[in-house]
Parts: sequence; structure tokens; C-alpha cells
Amino acid sequence: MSAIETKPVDPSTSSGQEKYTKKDLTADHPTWCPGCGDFAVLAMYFKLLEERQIPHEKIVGIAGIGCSSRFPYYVNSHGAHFIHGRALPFATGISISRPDLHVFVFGGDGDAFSIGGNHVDHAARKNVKMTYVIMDNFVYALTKKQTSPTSPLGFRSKTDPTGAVDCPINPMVKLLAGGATFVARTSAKNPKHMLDMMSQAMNHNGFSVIECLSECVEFYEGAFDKADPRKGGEFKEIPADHDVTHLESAMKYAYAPFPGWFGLFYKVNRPTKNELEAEINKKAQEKIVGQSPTQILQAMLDKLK
Amino acid sequence: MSAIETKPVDPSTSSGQEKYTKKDLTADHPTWCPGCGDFAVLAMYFKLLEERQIPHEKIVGIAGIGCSSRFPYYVNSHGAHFIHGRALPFATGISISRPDLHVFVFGGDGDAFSIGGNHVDHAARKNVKMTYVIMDNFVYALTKKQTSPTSPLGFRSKTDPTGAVDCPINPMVKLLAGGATFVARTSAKNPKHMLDMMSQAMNHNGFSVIECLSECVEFYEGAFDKADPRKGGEFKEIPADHDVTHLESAMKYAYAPFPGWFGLFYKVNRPTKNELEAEINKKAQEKIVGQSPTQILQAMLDKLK
Amino acid sequence: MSTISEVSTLTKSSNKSTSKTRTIKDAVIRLAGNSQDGIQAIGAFLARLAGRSAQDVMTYMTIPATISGGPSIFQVHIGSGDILSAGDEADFLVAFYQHSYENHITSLREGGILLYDTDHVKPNLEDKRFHYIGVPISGATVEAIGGTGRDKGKNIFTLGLIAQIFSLDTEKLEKLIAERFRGKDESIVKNALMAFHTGYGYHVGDVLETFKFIPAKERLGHQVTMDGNQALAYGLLAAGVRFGAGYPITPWSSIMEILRSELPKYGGTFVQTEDEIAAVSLVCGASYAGNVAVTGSSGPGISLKTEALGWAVMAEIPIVIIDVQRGGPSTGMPTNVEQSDLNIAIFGGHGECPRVVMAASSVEDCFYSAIEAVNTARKYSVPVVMLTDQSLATRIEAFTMPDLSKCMQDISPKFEPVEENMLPYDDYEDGIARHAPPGTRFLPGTYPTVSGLEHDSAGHPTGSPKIHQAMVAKRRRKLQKLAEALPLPKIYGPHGSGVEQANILLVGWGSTEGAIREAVDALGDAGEAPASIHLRFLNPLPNGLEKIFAKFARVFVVELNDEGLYGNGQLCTILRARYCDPKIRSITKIDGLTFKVREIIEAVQNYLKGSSKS
Amino acid sequence: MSTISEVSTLTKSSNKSTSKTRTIKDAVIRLAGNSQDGIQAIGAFLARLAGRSAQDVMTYMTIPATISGGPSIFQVHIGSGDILSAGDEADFLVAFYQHSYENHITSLREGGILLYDTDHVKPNLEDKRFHYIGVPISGATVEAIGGTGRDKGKNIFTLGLIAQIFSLDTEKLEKLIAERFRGKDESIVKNALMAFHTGYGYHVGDVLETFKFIPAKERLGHQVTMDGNQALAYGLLAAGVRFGAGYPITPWSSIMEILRSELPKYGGTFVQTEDEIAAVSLVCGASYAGNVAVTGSSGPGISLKTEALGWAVMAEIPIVIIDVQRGGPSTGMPTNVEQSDLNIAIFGGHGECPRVVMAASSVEDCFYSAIEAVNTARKYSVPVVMLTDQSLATRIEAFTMPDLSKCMQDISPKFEPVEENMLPYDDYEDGIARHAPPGTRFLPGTYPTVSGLEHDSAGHPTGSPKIHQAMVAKRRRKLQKLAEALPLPKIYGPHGSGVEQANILLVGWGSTEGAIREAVDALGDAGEAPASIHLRFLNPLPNGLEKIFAKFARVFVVELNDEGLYGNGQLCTILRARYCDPKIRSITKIDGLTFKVREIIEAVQNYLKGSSKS
Ligand SMILES: Cc1ncc(C[n+]2csc(CCOP(=O)(O)OP(=O)(O)O)c2C)c(N)n1
Ligand SMILES: Cc1ncc(C[n+]2csc(CCOP(=O)(O)OP(=O)(O)O)c2C)c(N)n1
Ligand code: SF4
Ligand code: SF4
Ligand SMILES: [Mg+2]
Ligand SMILES: [Mg+2]
Repeated sequence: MSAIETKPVDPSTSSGQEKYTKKDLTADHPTWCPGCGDFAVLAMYFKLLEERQIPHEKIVGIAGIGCSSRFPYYVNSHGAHFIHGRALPFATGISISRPDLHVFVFGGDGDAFSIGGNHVDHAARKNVKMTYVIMDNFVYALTKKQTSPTSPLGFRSKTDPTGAVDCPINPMVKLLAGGATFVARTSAKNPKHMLDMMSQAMNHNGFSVIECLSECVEFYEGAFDKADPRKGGEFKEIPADHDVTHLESAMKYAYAPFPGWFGLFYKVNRPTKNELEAEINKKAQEKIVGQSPTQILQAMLDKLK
Repeated sequence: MSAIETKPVDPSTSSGQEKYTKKDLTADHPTWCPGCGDFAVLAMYFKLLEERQIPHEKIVGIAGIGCSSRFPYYVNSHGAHFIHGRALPFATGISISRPDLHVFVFGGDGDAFSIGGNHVDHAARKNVKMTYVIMDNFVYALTKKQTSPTSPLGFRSKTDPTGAVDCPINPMVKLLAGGATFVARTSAKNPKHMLDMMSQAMNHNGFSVIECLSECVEFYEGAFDKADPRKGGEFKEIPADHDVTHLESAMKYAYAPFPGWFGLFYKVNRPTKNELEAEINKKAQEKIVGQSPTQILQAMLDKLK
Repeated sequence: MSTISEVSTLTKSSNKSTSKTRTIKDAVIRLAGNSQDGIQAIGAFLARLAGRSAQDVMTYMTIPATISGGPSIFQVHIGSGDILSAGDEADFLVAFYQHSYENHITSLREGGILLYDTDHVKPNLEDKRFHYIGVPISGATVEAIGGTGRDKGKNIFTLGLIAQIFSLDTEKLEKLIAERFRGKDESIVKNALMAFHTGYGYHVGDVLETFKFIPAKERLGHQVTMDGNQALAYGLLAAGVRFGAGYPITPWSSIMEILRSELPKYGGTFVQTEDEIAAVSLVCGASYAGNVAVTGSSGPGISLKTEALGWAVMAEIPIVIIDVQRGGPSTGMPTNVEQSDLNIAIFGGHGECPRVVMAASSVEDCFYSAIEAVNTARKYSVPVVMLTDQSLATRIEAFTMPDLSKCMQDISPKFEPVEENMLPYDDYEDGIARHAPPGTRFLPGTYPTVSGLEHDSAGHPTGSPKIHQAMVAKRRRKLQKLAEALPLPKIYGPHGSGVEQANILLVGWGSTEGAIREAVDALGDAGEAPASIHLRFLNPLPNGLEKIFAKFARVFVVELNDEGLYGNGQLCTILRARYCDPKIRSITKIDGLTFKVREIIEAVQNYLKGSSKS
Repeated sequence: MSTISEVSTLTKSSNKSTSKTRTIKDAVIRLAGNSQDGIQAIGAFLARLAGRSAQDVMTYMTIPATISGGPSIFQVHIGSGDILSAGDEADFLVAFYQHSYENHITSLREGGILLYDTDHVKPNLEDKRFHYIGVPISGATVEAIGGTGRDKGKNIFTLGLIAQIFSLDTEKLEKLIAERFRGKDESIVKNALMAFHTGYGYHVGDVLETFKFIPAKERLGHQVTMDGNQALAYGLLAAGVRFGAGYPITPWSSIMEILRSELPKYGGTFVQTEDEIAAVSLVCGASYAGNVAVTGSSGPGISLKTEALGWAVMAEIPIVIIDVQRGGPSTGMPTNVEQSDLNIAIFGGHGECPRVVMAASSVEDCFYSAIEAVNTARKYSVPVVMLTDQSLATRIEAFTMPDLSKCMQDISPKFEPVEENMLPYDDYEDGIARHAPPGTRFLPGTYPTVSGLEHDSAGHPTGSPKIHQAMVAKRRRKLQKLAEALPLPKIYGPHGSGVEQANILLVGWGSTEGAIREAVDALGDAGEAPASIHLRFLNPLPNGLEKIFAKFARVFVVELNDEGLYGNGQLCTILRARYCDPKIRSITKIDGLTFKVREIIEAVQNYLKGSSKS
């Protein structure tokens, strides 16, 4: 990138900034509809960051395209608004090349499970270190009410005027089957629970994913009432005795019909892509310790003489 | 398409052709390497078609790109060689618009689980009627030995000279989790078993998928020896008492480490996309029975006067 | 340029007629409020009414950037003659809020009328350039139909006001209102009609005069009123398309939504896919299986379709891809207009990949172009990219009811057995592949494979240099045959006069046709000698354009895209490359909005002034 | 055109020298067999030897269409002066099989020598145009090293034969053989050397004479010998690239394979992704995170990358995309060459999407172009598409060892805190965005967002027409600045003479440079007055080309693509559009093979003859 005008600074200040507050983290006012579930996700993200106080410049927020994916504009941190469905590969490029950063990805159900579905599987199997919050509203909101891969059967949308007929994707099953090492589910209606999940996800060394039910009041009002005790629904938390390293048991919770279970389904430690690549690099460098890049390349070219 | 010069024929002959033989089904001689597992798949396909004698013109063979995907050229039937990873959506367009045809798709592990991974999930959840044979050789063969999503950890390829590190995809788990309604696994080393699986798949009304281990003798020799009794391996067939409608049990077999199990893992009946769309059409036409397309469109335009 | 009426302009402060009702030929009405206020609904009612009155109408709207709504306008240009554009300036402005007033008063022409909601707007009454009508729109609506009606009813109340001022046909309007709410709760219709009547009867104290449109000439048959996306979707249905696939994106979505609703009635299917690549792939499959199928998208989705488009070129499978252009690049400006996809339409995809590119020029033309796109794809066994844009997609026009007995097609495959050994890719003189879809028996017993690899005449892969060369030439040649068959565009002179002694030619494509024609008319009035042509086929271009260009001293290519690195818009670049004629120059604009007629005129005049520049 | 030697041509039947060893300047050796026979290995040894002898060398190969192998050739042009092309015709043909003989005898020049395996080939000895040397290659190899060596050893045996006939430096060859099999089993090296010595000592009874290359002029420093993909990959490493991502495809794959092996040594990473879209997305992310990252592909994979490329244009993130062009469209001809991706490189992607496009012209140039691509991307904060092609990817050349002390770069980000409120997309005069990657503290407390939506100077979305217009202009303007800064290409005259009184200009780009220069030389010899320029930057073009064109009566743009609908190749179209100069004409070829020098000459001569055509 073209250089920017900067002066070298005292390194002691470089990570020693003032404690930052929600105010410091707030950027543009969201253009979301009043009542949109996404506000709660943003609020909890602010809270999480405020609690953790990781260096402000080390936070990166990435998103694809959708209402939910406007997220990065509302956070005052480094961030990028990429293209539809490709936030995970973009974030993978950051995560692997910059292990010092904390990479968060936000996006919708269409972004994650429709156009982006394959990237989810491959980020999961590679176990790329990052935290991914899927703000699932069971609908394509930004494009104004088409069926999404999580829309339930019978949902009437502009593309299914007589009701959706395609069997929806089960996000938890997909994530578990895909090999994600941290899989949780929460709801924007339960901010405390959400914060807890986010916090645990952030602690995880690997690909951590949270499905967060986040109601679209404009195009799918009441979608999650059955999961909302205040609306007569039930917010069933996964029992404390569930072994989060037990995939089969996690799958059982995952297969429960809507509103299903909430909480941490699965968490195991498997080497991250980041660590595996670092290991490859370490081995590759063993024979050439102390050599400069120039020397390494020169040795290569010498072989071609 | 531009019209071809044809004459109307006696309809009685149109589906009443002579019984066809393997010879009639054979087109170009395969350019596969001698010893390639793909030959066996082709041979069993010929056998299957010969047994069934469905009208010759109703067979369609579709493929993406890869060694395995050259399949359609070797079969004398209607067929298309599409682009890498997109054979399933292409076949979906055929299946849904032409319920009279028998749609077969052939391709490799890269085609299916790397670039095409998302299409597999969506064809599965939609339950589009067709039979898909994945010729899995654990490697990118056509491009000469790069790591594929099914390459085991440690496999040395041109893109993983020190051994693959990315956790491979488990095809059976992916297919089951994705919602495929017929999931089977076989091996090119056991043609009889393969024919049986293909035959059952073809009988299935829905999205039927077979993973067929098919050795690449050029770039991954011996990959499947552990599944080959002649090489001291074990070809474990799923016990007869397995309930193929029981997803959880199917998943258990699926999660077994290599060489795993062979046979029919899962088979359930769920309405196909083809049927669901037919039902939508039926309902849409209920109010307009007997109207010509012109009348239907005229009525629509009249509303806009 | 709007509202040049031979009878009387709507408002000219110099012309204070004493008659309370003045007859006018046309009027530009701009409604400015928030999208939630239903201003689009008022606009649509007015447009529909014009259609039913055999009048011409054209609309223009902006869409708020955020889902939750926001400032938005809807402009309607109604008249009793040909309406070519939505109008540069408004004759009549309705402002619901202070911001509406502030942002849009500059669009009101001198002598124009501002109608404003006194509950929300405080205009600067000192500004004597305008006439003011203040009505407590919000309050009066609440009074009429109760508090709940506040937000939902004030658009209909305003419609009543407009009906009063413009002496509109209330009977027709009432019918339209009733139709609109048909199937809804009785009370809703009642409330709406109440709001309408209150507005219609409201005593507008200080209005100088009311207006009346001169009766429109009788038109052949009825008129239909719709937007470009509707016209395009219905055109596809008329053309016989029975399969489509797509993925939502603004402003393409409404085409797929219509097809998803309508196709089942015709026994067809539209599939919403997981992404745009899948969509175009389904369509390649369905077209291969026998019937030209359609997909479409906007912006990013078009980029994603180019790989499969290349396959269809190679395999010579006819598909139609609709590109509803929006502001780019990348996610760009999703609710704004641009004509910046001509390059990708013609050149998108790797390798030598000739395909047909067409553009629709008006809402009516969307209907007929859709049919022509399908037929061209079929005839030449080639993908057709059909360009339209955001402004056309959302623009409402009235046009003569299509004669379905003439344009309705059945293109379903016949499956008659092939008697002789047929090689799909034989080197036919016309260059066109001969496909017979699956289901067709090949009596000699050899079945075809269609392929994205370079192939021999049977469709089987080849690495032969000679065959490759011949096949590239074949795929090019069939488009050259099409170019021979295409008619030359008609030359439009001022006020429809034809060529005459014109020496300036404006060349356009797509949705800008009306604005360009108005510019030609105005330039003619200003003493220049202009004319214009509008291109429907952009790839290949019709043969013989050089003969038209030869008649003119100056050629200006007018398009809504950027001047590029070398000062030429996208079509201009192609014309210059082909004809190497330096008199072909470029007039471009890229601000996400449609051309104002004035902008075209000024650009032409600038060229004429600064002859050093040309 | 090859083998024009000032000392002596290799074989001229008219020139039967009695001396047993004749001194020659260069020779074209074509090896024809099956790919399994290791003919590429012989070729590579010869090329490497030439490199070590400070000679010039260029190779050309074809790849069999099927994995299991099949007919294949490898051609080596070695000489002691500048070798510009791999040679139109062979001086010396080695045929392993009857089909090799039959298919390639026509490529042997009159008076040339055929060396054939008498165990497999029965040549027509009656054809007196050639000299024949029959050796039982298969049998003799088996004799030498046993039955297992039959397939694996006969290439090395043949290398020995060639070493004998061309008086090659056996010591150097032995060292090369030993190096090649280093790390393998002892016995393998031993067998190989045995085969080599047997071939070298084999009594070639009927050879008329043996040959010796005149000693090469001393070159500055050593030479390296490699193919274009290697040179490109090493160039990227020298440029400081430390992150890449890609998906396999022929002929791009070997670049990713090299980077995957090499980057870890430098602390970098190359990720094999699930598809090409993911690859370019990773690279956008990594470049955003601070260091220009690289992806690449061929054919279909390039089509898939255009959406994300558009994002990088919009967000102004520097990335490098390598396009190793192959035969298109669609899957096309994966192992053949074309220059048919210029259009997609410049125009691919929706909307107005200006990016830099460059092309490398030789193997050596691959190395330096890679560095320039990275630096251009960095300096202008823009994606750079770097074009190369299948022939360059697989062509082996020897060139002067790069001086790494001069070209090795460290481009890692510095993360110095930003002191003042910095707006990344401020309307800087140079049009270039100022990014500071994550990890950088922004002391005023406001952090940047990069965006694919149209955005204001802070990167936040906007629907403002004015801002959009300004931003489009800004993204265009920075490339116009680059165009100002680019040097004009040097003019090449016959035999390197420069311009002089030339009146014909050949314009080329990419891998065709050598062939075009040989054509210039030959046309000069034939009495014409030719010259050529070769363009490295294709978008933007350097300013001032019109001054060069003005000096010539005729300009021919020579490229390996199709003449298109209107008779112009892809670069030709762009030049004609920009300069509107009808003297700019097109010479194209699209058969999947490189230009023969003769083909260029004939095309020029046809134009000169048929002046009616121009
Ligand atoms: C390639 C591409 N295709 C389509 C779109 C249009 N588009 C924008 S957002 C979106 C889906 C939104 O749904 P979701 O991801 O669930 O997010 P939400 O708006 O519901 O939060 C679509 C289809 C696009 N921007 N790019
Ligand atoms: C878009 C695109 N990317 C990459 C390629 C190159 N390519 C051809 S086949 C293939 C993978 C082959 O592996 P697999 O699908 O397992 O088939 P196999 O050859 O092993 O049978 C690749 C990457 C391509 N043709 N198109
Ligand atoms: S449309 Fe739905 S998802 Fe989008 S901002 Fe409004 S409520 Fe939220
Ligand atoms: S390379 Fe492997 S997969 Fe391909 S044809 Fe040969 S053996 Fe079969
Ligand atoms: Mg959503
Ligand atoms: Mg494979």
C-alpha cells in the first residue's frame, strides 16, 4: 500500500493507550430499522471489547453483504466491508498473515449459508483462528424479503409467495459436520447469554462460530417468538452436564427442531491452520537459520545456474 | 436452440428401439491411464444401463472437470461436459425442467468437495432427483497431484510437499448433514458392490449420491489398499441390520476412520424438488384450468390497464 | 425541457391567466418525502391513471439507501403527447418534510408550484420565484380517518389534492384505489376512499388556478402501465421462456420475483439458487435440455456469471442473461443507475468469447426486447446478454397493450428423432451449432456430447490447432451473420422529423433514448441541426453504421458511464475502434442519476464551442 | 528464420565440408517422442548446459492432452548469440517412434539431420532432403543398463548421442546429471551416467560431420536457466511478497507450487483454497492487512476472480493477479497458448473498474515484471493483473543471474501510529488512497473502514452523486498519473539497429517479443524498413505512443488472439479506439501455438501487397 505520512513514535505508548469505552468504539449510527435484532449484537460486541481492552488497533471487524454485514461501519476499529458471501476467505487472509490481530466476522444467514456456504466448511476444516457471528434472521433482509437457506418450510417471501418448499439448512449441524472447533447458539433477545457466548468464542483458539438469532422486524417479525420466554416461547439452555468435546452429543442437540437449544454445543482443540502453517515455516527454516531472504533466494537461483 | 432437420416418425418406434448393448453405449476410448479406477466405474455404468434398458435417448450424463469428469465422452448417450464444480447445478436445471430424463452426474473429489462443495449441500437439501457418483481418488489428478479436500493428513503433493495439514472433509458426514436422501459408499475395486449401489441409487426418487473410491494409479497409488482385501485391507460392509432411515446410526458409520464402511448408509423419502415444484404448478393452475398461455398472460396485462 | 406545451405551460408567472382552469399539455409532478410515506404509491396511481386515459407517462424515483427507509422522491411526467423523459425540472413539487422542501426546491422550475404540508414544512415564502400552496396534510388526514391513518393515509389524501388541482378523473382514480386494496379488509378500502375524497374536496385557498390536461389522442387499443422489470418479465413469458433461475440482488430481484410467481401458471419453474454461479449453471442445463432459459442479476452477480457464460459460448447453448445495471464497481451504488456494464457484457469472461449483447430503451421496449433476446439466442445458438438498468427497472410508463396473438410463442422442443448422423458442431456455413436436446432419439445410434473444451464437430475434445482455429472462426462468424441481418437504426430528427440537413448525430443505447430525443428536439429549437440514433444491438453492431456516420460532421456517443482513461465512454470506445473515425466523440456522465436533457445539450454545446477540443 | 549463422549453418547439403567438426553459431534441436520418455528432461539438460556455457537458449514444448501421456515434443534452440525464438524449423530432429517421425519430419529444414531409433522408426530413406542417422536407441540403452532402463534411460542415452554430435561439454553435463539425481539412490546416478557415456561413445557410423558451437561471448556474471513460471515466482519472492493463495489449474499451478514450497522459508505462507474466489478473497484480506499479496490462475479461474478484483479496485487495495493465459474460451485448450485474456484483464468485472494490466515478454522479464507489478500495485494502491501465457510458463531460457542486492525488497508494513486524522479516501491530487493496515494505531482515535460500496473520504457508504462522480474520477486519475510516469517503449530495428528510416512498425505484447524481433530482422533483410515496439503496460498505456506511431506509415499489432467481429485483435482494438488512426491494423493468429516468425512476415507482406486491404 502506498505509504502514509507517519512519524516513528515511542514504542512504549504504542500499546499503552488509554482504556477505551463504548463511546470510543462507536462509529456511525446504524441504519438498521428501529427494533432490529442486530442492535443487540452490536451492543454486546461493544461490551465485550470494553471488557477485554485488547489494544484498540488490534481489533479487526470484517463482513460480507447484508443488513447485518453493515456491522463494521458502526464500530470504530479497523474493518472492512467485503463482498457477499466471501467474508470468511477475506478474514482467513488476515488471520493467517497477521496472527497478532483479533479477527471478528459478522454477517447474515444468506451470506453464510447460501452464497458463502462452502467457505464456512473450508474455514471450519482448516480451523482458521477467528470469531464468526452469524446474525440469523431466517430471511434475506437487505434485498427485501426473499427466502433464505434458514427460512422455515412454508415461509412466505417474495420468492416463495405460496411458502418456502426447500428443506432449510440446520446451521448447527452444518457447522459441526464441517469441523468447526467451537460451535455455539444464542439469541439477540438474550443479550447476557449472547455476551457469554461471544466471550467464550473469543477465548477459543480456532475457528469459533456463533449462530445468533437476530430478528428482522421488517420482513420476518415474530420469527423467534418461540425462543423468547417473553413471547411465550422457551429459551432452552444446553444442560451443564453436556460434554462439549463430545461430537455425537452435540449433534443430538443440534438436530432438535426449532426453537432448539442454546449455549455452547461443541468445543475442542485441534491445531489451527495458523499454528500448522507456523510449524511448516519453522521446519522450512531449520536448515537455513540466520539466512537473510536475499541469501535464501540466492541459494535457490544458484541451483539453476 | 436452432432447429435441426428432422422428420416426424412413427411414434411406436420412438421408444421401441432395439435392446442396446454395451457396444451401443460405448463412445470414445477413455484417455485415462491404464489401471485407473475410473475404468471400473464406467464398466459398471454400462452394465447398469444395459440391465435397465431405459430408452437410450432418455439417459443424460453430466460432469464437471477432472480426470473422472471426462466420463460423458466415453458414453454414447446424451451428455454434457460442463465447468469445474458446477455439474450439480447444471444437472439440476435439467432434472427440474425435464422430469422424463434420467440424470447421472459423475465427477471427482475436487469437483465435489472443493469448488463444488456448496452446490452439493444445496442439491441435497432441495432433494433434486438425480444420481451422483463421486469418483474419489483423494487427489487432484487432472492437474497432476495437488492436495484435494479428501487427501488424508500427511499426504505429500505438489501443494503440500511436506504433507497435507488441512483436516480432510468426510464425504459421508457432509452428505448426511447436508440432507441427501440416499447416501452410499463403494469402491472401484469391488465392481459387484458398486453395481449394486448404483442400481439402488438409480431406483431412489431423490438426490442419490455414491462415493466411489477410485484409485489414481498415477498420482496416488495404493491410496485404497487398506480397503482392498487383495492388498491385505478390509472391505467392511455395513451390517444388514442397519436401519437406513436412521440418521444417527448412519452418522456413526460415517464417522468411522478410514477405510470406514461400505454400503448404503442412508435412504429416506422426502418430497423431491421436482415434486414440490410440480405441486406449486398444480396449485397455481387450479384457478386457470383450460386457459392457454396467451389467456393467462392477457389476464395479467389486463390488470395493469 | 419538460412541459413545453403548445397549449399552455402549466405555470408561468408572466402569464397570470384569470380563468380558474387552464388547459395544459403535460406536467412534471415531483413528490418528495420519506419512502415510508407511500409516495411511490401516489406516483403509481398517477401513472396508472395516465395509462388508462391514453396519456403518456414516465416516472423516475430514488430509493433510500437504508432498509428502514429515508428520504425518497417519486417524479411523474404526465402528458397528452409523447413523453420522452421523466423531466429535468418539476412544475409541481409536493414536500412532506422540511428536508424534502430544502433538498428539492431547486428542482422546481421558476414559476412552479410548491404544495407543502404546513404541519412539517416552513418554506421561505419570500422567494418569489415560486407559487405556494400550504395544506396541513398530516393533520387533515388524521382528522379525516383517525390517528392510525396519519402515516398510511396521507399519501391518498395528497392524491386527492392533486386530483383536485389537475382536474383528474376521480371515477377512474376511485376504481384504481379500490383495485389496489382489493382482497384487503373492507375498512381499508373505505378509509382510503375517505382520505381521497377529503383531499379532493379540501379547500385549497390560495391556488392561482387549476389545470386540465388536453384530451389525449385516441390510441389504438388500451394502454398498460408498468415498470421496466415487469415489462421484461412479461416479455420473457410471451417469448415462451419456461425456466429461469436466479439469486436476489437489487434491482434485478423483482424480475425473478415475478417469474417465480408467474411461471408455475404456465407449467414452468423458476428456481432460487444458492448463488449466481449456480443460477447460470441451472440455466445452461435447462437450455441444453431444450428450451431457452433465463437468468439475470445486477453488478456483482454479473461478474460471477461470466465463467458459465463462456461455457455457453463454447458449447453454443442459447441462454439469456438479464443485466439490470446499477452503480459500480463492486457493491457500488445498488440503487443508482449506470450504463457501465457494457464492457463486461461484451468482453466479460476469459478467452475469445463472442456473445450477443442487446439493450432495451424504454419500458415498452423491455417487453419486445425480451422476446427478441430469446429468439436471437435460439436462432444463433448463443448466449444473449440483455442490458437494462436501475432507472428502467423502476420507471413506470404507459404503452399500448401488446397484441399477444402476434407475439406469444411456443418454443418447447419437439424431440423428433434425428434420422441422419448429425454432428452438432459441424462447420456449417452459418456457423451455428445444431443441437437436439436429450430425449431426442438419434436413429444412427450416435449421441452428442456438448462441451466446454475445444471440440471437433462431434463435440469431442481436440487439441488440433486447425480445428481450434476453425471453431473460433465459426463462433465469430455466426455473429457476423447476425450483424448482416440486423436492420440499421432509424434516424430521429427534431420533433420526430427524421434526418433532413442534420450535421450532428447523437448515438445512444439503453434507457437514455427519451432524454437524447428531447435533447435533439431542444438543440433543433436552438438552431442546431441535430439527429440521433439509438442502438439496440451492441454486439455485434449492425453492419452499415459507417454509412450513417458519414452523413454527419460530428458524432457524439451519449452514455451513462465514465470517460475512461482515454476520454471515451464504453460504446464510444467500441465505435472508435471499429471505424477509426476521430469525429466520434464521447458524452458521458457517472453520478448515479439519469441524464438531464440539459446536461446532454450542454455537453454538445461545449463540444461545438471548443472546436479545439475535437 | 532460425539458425542463420554467420559462421556456418549447421547443415546445408550444398556445403559438404570435409572437416569432421564444423563450427556453428546456433542450432534448433527438436526431440519428438512420448511425454513418458523423458524428452523434456533431455531438453532441460541441454538448456541448463547452455545457461552454464553463457550461451543463449530458448525452448518450446507441447504437452500431451491426456494424463497418461502421449505424443509430445521438446524443442531447444541453443546458440552463441541472442536467441529470440525457439525456431520455426529444426536443424536436428530426434524421433523415438514412427509417429514422431511422421508428424515432425515436416518441421525439419531441408538439409537437416534426422536421428532416429531404429528399433521403432522406419524412415523413408529415399527422401533425399535430409540426412539420416539411425541408432537402435532402445536396444542400446537396454544393453547398457538393463531392461528396467529401457524407458527411463533412453533419454539420457540420447543426450549422450547429442553430446557426441554437438561436441558438448561432457564434464558440465555429467555434473548436471549428478545434480539432477542428487538425493536419490546411488545406483540411479550410476545408471544415468552409464547411459550417458554409452550414448556419448556410441559409434555413429553414418554421420557426415559433428558440430561445435563457437564460444559464447563472455557474459557479465553467471547465467540462470529456468522457465517463465519459475522466473515469475522468484520475482515475486524478490519483490517481497510473503502471502499468496490459489487453486490449481494448468498452466498456473507451478507458480503456486513453487510459492507453496518456498514462502515458508521466508516466513510467508501460501494457502491452497477451495476455489479461485476464495483465493482472491484471501489475498484481498492479506493485502488489506498490510503486504501486497498474490493470487493467479488461468482461463476459468480468471473469470471467477473478477468480482473480488472489482472490490480491490473500489477499496483501493493493492493485489497482484497473475494470469497465465491458455486457450479459451471456457475450458478451451488448457495446454495451448493464447493471448486472448487481454480483454478480461482490462475490462473484466462489472462497473467502471480501472486496474493496471501488464505483460511479461520473456522468461527473464517474468522475473522483473513480477517485481514491477508488486511495486505498481503498492505505489498506486490498485490491483495489478500480470499477464503471461502457457508458452512463457513452460519455455526455458538462460539469462544473467539477477543481482539480488539490487532487486530484493522488504515491503512489510511498519505500523507507525498515525498522528493526524487520516481519511483513507481523501481526494488526494494523485488519486491514490492512503491506507494504514490493522495494527496501526490511529492516535486521533478514529479508525478506517475499507469498503466495496461507494464511499466518502472516510470509507463510509454514500449515495451522493457528487461523491460518486469524484471517486470514479479519482480511481481513474491515479492510473492516468501512472500513464504519465511510464517510459515509452524502445524502438527495435533490424538486428537491433534502432529506428533509422523504418516505415513499418510492429507492435506486440507478452511472449511474442522474440518472434516479432526475428520478423523485423528478416523483413529488414528482405529489403523492407521495419521496426517494432513491445508494450509492457497495457492498461494504462504509456502516454505518447502517438508520437511513435506518427513516424511510421503502417502499424501492425501482432497478437495471439482472434481478429474479432471487426477484424481487430484485442490490443489493436484498444489502440484504434484511443488513437482513431486507421493505419493501425491487426495481425492475429489463434491456433493454440506460438507465432512462427514466418507467419508474421507473411502477414506483413500480405498487407503490403494488398494495399487495397488497408
Ligand atoms: C454477489 C452478490 N449477490 C447478491 C447480492 C445481493 N445481496 C445483498 S445482501 C443479500 C442477502 C442478505 O441476506 P443475509 O445475508 O441473510 O443478510 P441480512 O440482510 O438478512 O442481514 C443479497 C442477496 C450481492 N450484494 N452480491
Ligand atoms: C474454475 C476452474 N478451476 C480450476 C480448474 C482446473 N482443474 C481441472 S480438474 C481440477 C481438479 C481435479 O480433481 P478432481 O475433481 O478430484 O478430479 P480427478 O482429476 O481427481 O478425477 C482442477 C483444479 C478448472 N478447470 N476450472
Ligand atoms: S430490514 Fe430487517 S434485518 Fe434489515 S435493518 Fe431492518 S429489521 Fe434489521
Ligand atoms: S491421472 Fe489418475 S485419475 Fe487421472 S486418468 Fe490417470 S490414474 Fe486416473
Ligand atoms: Mg438474513
Ligand atoms: Mg480427484
